[in-house]
Amino acid sequence: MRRPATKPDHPRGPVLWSSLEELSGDPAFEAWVDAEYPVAATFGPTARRTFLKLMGASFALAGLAGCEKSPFVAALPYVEQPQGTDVGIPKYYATAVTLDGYAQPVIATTYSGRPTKLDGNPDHPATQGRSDVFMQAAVLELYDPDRAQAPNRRGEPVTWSDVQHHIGLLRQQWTQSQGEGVALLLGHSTSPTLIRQIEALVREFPKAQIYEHAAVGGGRGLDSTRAAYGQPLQLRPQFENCDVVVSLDDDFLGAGPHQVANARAWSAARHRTADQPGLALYMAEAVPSTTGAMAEARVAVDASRTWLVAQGLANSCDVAGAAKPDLSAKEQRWLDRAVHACRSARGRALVTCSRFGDDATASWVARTNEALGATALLGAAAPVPNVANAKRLSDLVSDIGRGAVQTLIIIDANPAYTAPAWLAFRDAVAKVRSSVHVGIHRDETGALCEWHLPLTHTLESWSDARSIDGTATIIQPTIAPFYDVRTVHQVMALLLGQLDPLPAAPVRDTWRAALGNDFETKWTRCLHDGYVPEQRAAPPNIHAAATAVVPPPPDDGLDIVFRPDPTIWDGSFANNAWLQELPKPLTTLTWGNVISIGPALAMRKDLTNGDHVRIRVRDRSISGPVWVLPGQAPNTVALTLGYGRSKAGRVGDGLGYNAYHVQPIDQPWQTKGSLHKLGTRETLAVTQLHHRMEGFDFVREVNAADTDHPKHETTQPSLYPPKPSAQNAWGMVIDLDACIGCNACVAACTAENNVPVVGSEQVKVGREMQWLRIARYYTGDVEEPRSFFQPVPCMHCEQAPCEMGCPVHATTHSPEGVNQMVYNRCIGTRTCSSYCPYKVRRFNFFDYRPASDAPEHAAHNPDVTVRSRGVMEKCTYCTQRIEAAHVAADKENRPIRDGEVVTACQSACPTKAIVFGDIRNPDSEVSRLRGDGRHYVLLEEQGTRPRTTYLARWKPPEGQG
Amino acid sequence: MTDRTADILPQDQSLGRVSDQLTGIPLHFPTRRRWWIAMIIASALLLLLVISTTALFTRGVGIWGINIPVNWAFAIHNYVWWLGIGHAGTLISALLLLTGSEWRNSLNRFAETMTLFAVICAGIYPVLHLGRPWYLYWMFPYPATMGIWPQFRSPLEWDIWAVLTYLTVSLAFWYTGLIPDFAAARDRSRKRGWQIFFGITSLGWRGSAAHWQRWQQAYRVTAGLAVPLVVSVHSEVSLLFAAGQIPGWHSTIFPPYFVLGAAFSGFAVVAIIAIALRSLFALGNLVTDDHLDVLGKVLLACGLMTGYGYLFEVFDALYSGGAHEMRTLSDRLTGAYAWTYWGAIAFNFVPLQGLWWRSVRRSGWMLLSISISVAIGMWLERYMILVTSLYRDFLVSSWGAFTPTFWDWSTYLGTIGLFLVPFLLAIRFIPMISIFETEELLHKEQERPHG
Amino acid sequence: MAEHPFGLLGEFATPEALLAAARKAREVGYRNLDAFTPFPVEGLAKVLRLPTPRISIVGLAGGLAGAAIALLMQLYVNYDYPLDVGGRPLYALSAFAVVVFELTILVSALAMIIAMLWQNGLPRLNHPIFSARHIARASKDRFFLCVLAEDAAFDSEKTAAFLQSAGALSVELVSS
Amino acid sequence: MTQIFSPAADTWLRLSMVAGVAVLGGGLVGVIGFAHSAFETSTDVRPHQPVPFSHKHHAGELGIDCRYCHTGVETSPQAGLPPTATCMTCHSQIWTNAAMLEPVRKSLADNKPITWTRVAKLPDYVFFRHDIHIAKGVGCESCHGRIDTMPLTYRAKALTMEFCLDCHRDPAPHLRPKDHIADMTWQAGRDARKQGEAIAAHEGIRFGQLTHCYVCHR
Repeated sequence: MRRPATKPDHPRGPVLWSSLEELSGDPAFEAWVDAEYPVAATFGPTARRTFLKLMGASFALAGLAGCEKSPFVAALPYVEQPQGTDVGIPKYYATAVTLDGYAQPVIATTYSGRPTKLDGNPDHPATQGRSDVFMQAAVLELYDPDRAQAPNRRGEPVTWSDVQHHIGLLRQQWTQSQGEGVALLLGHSTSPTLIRQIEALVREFPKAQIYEHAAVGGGRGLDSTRAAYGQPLQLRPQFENCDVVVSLDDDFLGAGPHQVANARAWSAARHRTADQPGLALYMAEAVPSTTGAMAEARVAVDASRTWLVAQGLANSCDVAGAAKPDLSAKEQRWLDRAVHACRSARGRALVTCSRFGDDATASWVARTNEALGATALLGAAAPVPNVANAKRLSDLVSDIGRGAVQTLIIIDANPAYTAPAWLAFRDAVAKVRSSVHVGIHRDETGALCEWHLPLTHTLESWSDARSIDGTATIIQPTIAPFYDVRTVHQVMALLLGQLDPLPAAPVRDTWRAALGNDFETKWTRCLHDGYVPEQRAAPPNIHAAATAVVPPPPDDGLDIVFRPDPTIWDGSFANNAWLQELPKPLTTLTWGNVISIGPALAMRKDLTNGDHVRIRVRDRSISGPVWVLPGQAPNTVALTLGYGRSKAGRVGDGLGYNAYHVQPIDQPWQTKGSLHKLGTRETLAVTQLHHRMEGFDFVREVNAADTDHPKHETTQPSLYPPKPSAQNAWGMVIDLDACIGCNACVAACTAENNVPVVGSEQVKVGREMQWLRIARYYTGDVEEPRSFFQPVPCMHCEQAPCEMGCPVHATTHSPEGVNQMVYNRCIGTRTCSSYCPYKVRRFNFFDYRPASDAPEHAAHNPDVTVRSRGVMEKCTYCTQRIEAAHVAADKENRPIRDGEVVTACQSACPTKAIVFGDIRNPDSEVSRLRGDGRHYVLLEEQGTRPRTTYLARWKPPEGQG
Repeated sequence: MTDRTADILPQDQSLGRVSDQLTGIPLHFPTRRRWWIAMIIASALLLLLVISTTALFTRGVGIWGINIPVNWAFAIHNYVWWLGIGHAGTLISALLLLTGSEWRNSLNRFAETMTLFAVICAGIYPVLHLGRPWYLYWMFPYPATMGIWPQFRSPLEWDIWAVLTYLTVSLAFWYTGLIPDFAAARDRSRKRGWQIFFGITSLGWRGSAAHWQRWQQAYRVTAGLAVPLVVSVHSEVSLLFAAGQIPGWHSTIFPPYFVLGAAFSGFAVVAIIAIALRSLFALGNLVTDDHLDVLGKVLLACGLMTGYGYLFEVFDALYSGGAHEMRTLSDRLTGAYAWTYWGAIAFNFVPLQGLWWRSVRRSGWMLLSISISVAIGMWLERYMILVTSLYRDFLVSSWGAFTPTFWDWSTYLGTIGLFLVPFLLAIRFIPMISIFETEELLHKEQERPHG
Repeated sequence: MAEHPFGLLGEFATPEALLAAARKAREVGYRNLDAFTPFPVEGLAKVLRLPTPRISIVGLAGGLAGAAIALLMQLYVNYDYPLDVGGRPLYALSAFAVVVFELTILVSALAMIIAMLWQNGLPRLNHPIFSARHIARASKDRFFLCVLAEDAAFDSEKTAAFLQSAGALSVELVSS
Repeated sequence: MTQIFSPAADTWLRLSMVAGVAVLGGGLVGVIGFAHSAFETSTDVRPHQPVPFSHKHHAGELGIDCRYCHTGVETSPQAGLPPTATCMTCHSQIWTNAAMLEPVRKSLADNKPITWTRVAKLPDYVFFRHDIHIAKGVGCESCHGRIDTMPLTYRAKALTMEFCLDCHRDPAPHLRPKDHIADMTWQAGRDARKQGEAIAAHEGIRFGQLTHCYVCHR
C-alpha cells in the first residue's frame, strides 16, 4: 500500500473521477450488496444507486467469523472492469475537508472507490502533511446514517424537481422585487466558488441581503483586530521565527483551524538541543490549555484581569500611556520573567492574545508588539477573502422583526442551535413567509425551516476553500454522492437559475477564470497537488491604534468564558462518534461537556468532579456537572460550546448542556455570572481517573547538563538468552517535548485500525478501546501545576510479560520485535492484560461492532480485521502498513527504506513527536533518537525492554518554570 | 494426636450398631423434610447460576463489572476461593491418613465429598470467564488443522492441568475409599433398587483378605501422592498471579501463602459441615466434641500460619522498597478497597482467637460461627488480592476501579447452589461417614484396654 | 450338599477368633484359605501367607510414564511450531516442570487404582460367596474364614468339624 | 443371603465398561479426523456454477494462460475474477449462440454480473496476497491444484493453516522458475530442493520470517 509520503507522480485527479464514474455506472455488486447490506434496500432509488457505487467489488468485511468450515459464497466480478481499478489496491486522492469554512488539505485513501482514511496532504503549504482530529474523523461523517438523504418540505420528502419548481417561483418574485425581502444566511465559508456565486446572486438581485453567522470562527474572530488596528486582519503569528512567545490566554496550539499550522511552526521553533535553547513560551491564561501545558512559565489569571496583565506588559515594555496596573505578586513575578525574556530576544519575541479575548487586551498587545518590534512576526494579512460585508445574525433578526424579510435561505449554518438564546432566533424564523435550510444534516434549523435541501459531504463534493494561510484548495470528490444530495454550488446554481449543472462545473468556471489559458493542464496539476498556486498579496502595513481601550468596570460575579469544544468544536461534529469518544485533552472527558472551575473555587463552593451546578448569566441559566481543573484561575468558570443538541442525530443528541443558551450577544466569549451548587451529581465518562503523577517519573524532565553524554542503548540484565532479530527491528520514539496532547494520533489510530466506539456507558466503567491513550499528568501545586502529555501505545516489549501469560499462543513475538496479537486465536482469558505493566491492551467485553447493516462498516480499513466479542486487541505498530512495505520491498528485492513505513499516529502528528522505524539500521531517524541524551524507557526497572521509548521533556531553564 | 484417640469415640457401642446407623442414613433416610427444604433452596441457587450463565454466554463477559485495568475480578477470585475450600478434603483424608491421626475417620468421607464439588465449582469459573468460551478446547494439545498448540509457559495452562488432575485424583481416591462402604450398604439393603445401586457401585466387593491387602496399599500410596498434589495445585494457582509483574502479586511468598490460606478456608468449611451433619443426623456418638476440639486446633494453626503470610506480604513490600510495591501496599491499607483488607483481617483472625479456649473449641455453635467468619474472611482476602493489585498498578494514567454488578453476585451465589445440590444428593445416597474405618477404629479402641 | 462346593465358611465373632482359627488351619495343613472381614484385620495376610501385592510398582511405572508423556508433549509442541514468547527460552524446562509434575501424579494414581481393581478381579458382581447365608455380616460385624474346595486336604465333613472345633459360631458349605 | 446379580450381569458390566472406553477414545479420534476431512475442508464438492465453465477446456485443452482472465494476480492481493467482457472477447466470435453461454450474454446485455460461486475462500481474518506469492515463485498449481484438469472447478487443496504453514516453514521445495508460474504441468523433478533454494536465494526470500502471525493475520 503506497502512503501519501510516496505519492505516484502521474496526475491523480482525472484518473480518480473517470474511475468513479465507471464504478458508479456499474451495478455489478447489487446482488452482493443486498446480501451484505440490507440497509441498501431501504434507501431511495438514487441513494441506493449511489450506495452501490460506494461498495467496491472486493469490499471485504473482515470479521472473526471463526475458523469453522468456510462457506461457498457468491463472487461477483465486474461486467466491464473500469480502467485502472485493481481490486484490492488503494488509491489516493488529494482533496480537502473543511473546519470553520477553512480548508484542511488531505490525501484520501480509498479502496474500490470507498474512502477509508484521510491523511494530511504533504504537498500543501499550509499543513505540510500534518493533521488534526477533525481531519481524521471527517471520513466517518461521510458514512453517518443520520445525514439528510433527500430534500424535504415540512418533514415530507420531496424530489429535487419539486425544489427546482419552487425556486423557479421564488426567482420570478425576486426578479420583480430585485430581491427585496430575500435574506441569505451563510455559515463561515472561504470557498471562492461560493463567493463568486453569491456575488452573482447579489448582482442579479441587488436588494437581496447577505448575512453571516459562524458560531465560533468567521468574521467575529476578527473583531479584536478591528479594535487594535482599526481594520479587520487575519493574524498568522510566525512562530517559526520566534525565540520568545508571550501568550495572553491565546491557546494557539489548541483545537481549531489554526492548530495544525501553528503546531508545525511552534514545534519547528521549539526544537531544543543541549546547546540551542529553542522557543520559550510564557503563558498567562484563565483556563488551562494545551498551550499552557507546553509553557516555560505559566500563570493563572482570571479572564477579566487578562487586560491588566497586558497593560502591565505594555508598561514594562515602555509603551506610551501604559500605567502600571496593580498585579498580584504571582502575576508580577511571571511578568518580570516574560519581559526579561522578551527584552533579551528583541525582534524575535512576540506577544499574542486570544481572538476570544477583550479589545483592551488586544490593543495593549498590539502596541506592545510594536514596542518590541515584533509586528512583522504577526504575519498580519487581509482577512481570507470572504463574503463581502455580510451582515450579522443580530441584524437579520432585527430585519425580520421589521418585516423586511419574506424569504430566508440558510446555507450550511445552524443558527437555531448556535444563536445566542437572547436573539430568539426561532421565533424570528416563524415570522418569515418562506424559509429554506441547506445543509448536510436536517438539524435544529433544518427542522425549523419549511424546506430542507441536503448537501453532499465534502468528500463527495466538487468545491474549493482556502486553508488558514489563504491558499486556495481544490476539493474533489473521492466517491460519488451517497444519497440524493447536491453540492452547495449546485444549490446556488439553482438559485441563479441554472438547472442541475454538473457538480464540477461551478468550480471549474471559477478557476477557468483564475488560471487563464492552458486551463486543463494547470487544472489537472491543481487536482493532483490539491491546491492552486497563487502569488500572495503583499502584507498590509499596519499600525496599532493609539487609543487604549478601557473595558467597562466589571460588574461583580464570576468570569464566565465560552470556548469551543476541543473534539466536537461548535457542535457541528456532534454526531461523529469517533470525536465524541475522543478524550478531551485536559480532562480526558468523553461524550459530554463539563463546567470547568479552578481548585480554589471548588474549595470555596465545596465541589468535586461531577457535582451539578447551575450557572446563571443575567436572566438565563444552565446546569451541568463541574470539573475541577488544576491551574484554572480562581474566579473563572469555563463553559464549552457544542453540546446539548436536540437534532444532531442518534449519536449526538441529548449529551451535555447547551452553553449557547447563556452566551450573551454583546459578550460572546467572556461575561459575568454566578454559580450555585445543586446537590445532585453524576459519574463522568472520563478515560483517566487520576491525573497527579504521584512522584513517579513516568514523564521525565531533563536539562542540558543531564544530556551531555549520549545515552547508551538501555539494556536491563536478563536471564533469558538473546533472540536473533530479523533484518528489520521496529521501534518507536515519542518526543514528550513536542507532544501537545492534541489527540490527532488517537483519532488517526481509530480510523486506521477499525477501533470500535463503545459509548459513554462503557467508557464510564473503564472500557474505552483506543489503542493509544494520551496520558495526562500534572505535578506540583494544584493552583499552578506543571502539565504533561504522554502518548502511551503498546510498548512492544522484547521480553513481554503479556505473551508469557497467554495459554493459546494468541500473542507472540515476531522476529522483527513486534508484539503480535492474533484476534482469531484469542479465547479471551485476559491474562495478557493483567500482566501488562502499561495496561495498553483493550478487550472486547461485548460485541462492539456496528450493526451488520450499518453504513459505518464502509469506513473500515479492509486491511485490518474487525474484532468480535471476547477478544483482546492492542496497538500493532500498524502491522498492515509494515507488511505492505515488506511486499513492496520484496517484490523489488530490496530492503525497506527508512521512513517507508509510517504508522498512522506518526503521520498524523502535527509536531512530528512520533518517530517510527528500524532500530537495527544505525542511520535511521529512530536509531538516532534512541541515542539522544533525552532518551529513556518507561518503567525501565521492569526489565521488559520496550521498543516504544520516549525523549524526556526539557526542564525550563533555571529561574523559570 | 494418637494418644487422644483412646477416647475419641465412645466405646459403649457395638460394631453392628455403628454399621446399621451409618448405612441407615441412605437406606432409611431420617430427616426427609429438612433435607427437602435445603434441596429446594439449593436448586433455586442452581437455577440462578443457569440464568446467569445463559446471560453471560449470550451477551459476553461485559455483563460483569470487569474493565481495563481490573479485567479479572469475581470470576477469578471465586475460582481461587472455591479451590481453596476444595483443599481440606484431600488434606484431611490423605495427610492425616499417612500421619495416622485416627480422628480423621469420622470426617474424611464428607470432607472428600465436599472437596469434589468445591473443585467443580472452582473449575467452571475459568471457563465462564473466557471471552470466547466455545474455544476452550484450544487450551488442550490436539493435532489441529491450524497446526498451532497451547502455550505451556502460561500459568493458565498449568492451572487447567493442575485442576483437572486434582479433580480426577480426588475423585478416584474418594471412590476407592467408598467401595467397602458401598458393599456394607449393599449388604444392609433390602429393597431391590438399593441392592442393585449399591451392588454395582461396590463393584462386588467381598472384603476378602487379599482384597483388603491390595486395597490398603493402593489407598495409602495414592494418599501419599495426593498430599504433594494438594500443595502443588494451589501453588500453581498462586503463580497465576505471582508470575505477573503486577505489584502485590509479584512475590515469592505467594505459593505457601495460598496453600495455607486454602487449608484454612477448607478446614473452616469442613467444620461447618461436620457440625451441620452431626446435628442433622444425630451423629454425636461418631462426630464427638473431641473431633470439634481437634478441628478447632487445626483451624487455629492454619489461621496463624495464614496470618504469617499477611505479615510477610507487608514485610516483603517494605523490604523491597519498590515505589510501586509500597504504593500498592498503601492502597491496600488505606485505598478505596481497604475494607476488603481490614475485612479479611477482622473475619479471619479476630474471632479465630476464641479457639485458644477448649470450651470454645468444643462448643458446636461457637466453632460454627468462627468457621463461617473464616470462610467470609478468606473470600474477602481473595477479593483484596485480585482487585487492590489490579485497580492501581504501575502507570497512574491507567488506574481504574471495580464495582461488581448484579451478574457478578448472581453467578457467585449460583455456584453455591452448584455446590449444595450434588452435596445434598451425596448425603442422601452415600454413607457420609466411613463405616469400615470407624469400625476399625472402634475395634482398636475396645481392644486397647485389654491388649 | 452341593455338587461342586466352593468351600467351607466358618463364622467368627471377633478378628482375634478369626486369626486364631486361621493359624490352626495352617497348622493342620490347610493351604487354600481366604477370609472375609468388615475391615482390614492386622496380621491376617501374614497368617494366610498372602503374597505381597505389586500395586506400588505399577504406581511407579505409571508415574514415570506420566512424566515422560508430559515432558515429550511440551518439548514437541515447541519444536513443531517454535514461537517467540516474551523472549523466553523455547524449551523452558522450569516452566514445563509444572505439567510434568501433574501428569506424573495423575497417571500414577489412576494406574494404581486400576491395578488394584484388576488384581482383585473387580468388578465382580456375582460370586459364589454371596450365596452364603451369613456372608452379609462380613461387611458388618462378623469375621469369616473360608477353606476353599480346591485345597488338597479339603473334605466337607472333616473340614466342617475342624472349623467347629476352631470355635466357629456357624459353619456353612458354600456351593459354587 | 442370595445372589443379587446373575453371572451374566458381570459379562454385561465388563462389556459396557470396555464399550464406554472405546466410545470415548473413538469419539475423540473421530472428531479430530472430521476436522481434517474432505467434507470439513470442502475439498470434496464441485459447487454449482451459473455457467458450467470448464478450466479443463480453457486452461488445459486451449492452453489459455491463467493471467489472461485473472489479471490482478501479479499486481494485486486478489487475482480477480474476469469481467463478463473478457468472456465475450472470444465468445462474441465463437459459440455465439451456445445455450450454455446464455447467462454470459445476458449478463452483458443487461449489465448484470454473473454470480459465480467462489471456490477458493479464506476466512476474513487471513490476509493472503496473490501478487507476492507469484513474485516469489509460488505457482498457481501449488495452491489451486491441477485446474487444467477440472471440468468443474473445485478446491483441490484443503486451504487450512497447516497447508499454508507447510510451505511457509520450508518454501524451497515448493518454488518454481518465473516462466513456469502458471504452468500446470510443471514438475519440480528430483532436485526440487536444490532448485528451490537457488530460486529462494535469488528472490531473497526471508527464511524463518514467514511463520510469525502478522505475516497472514492482522
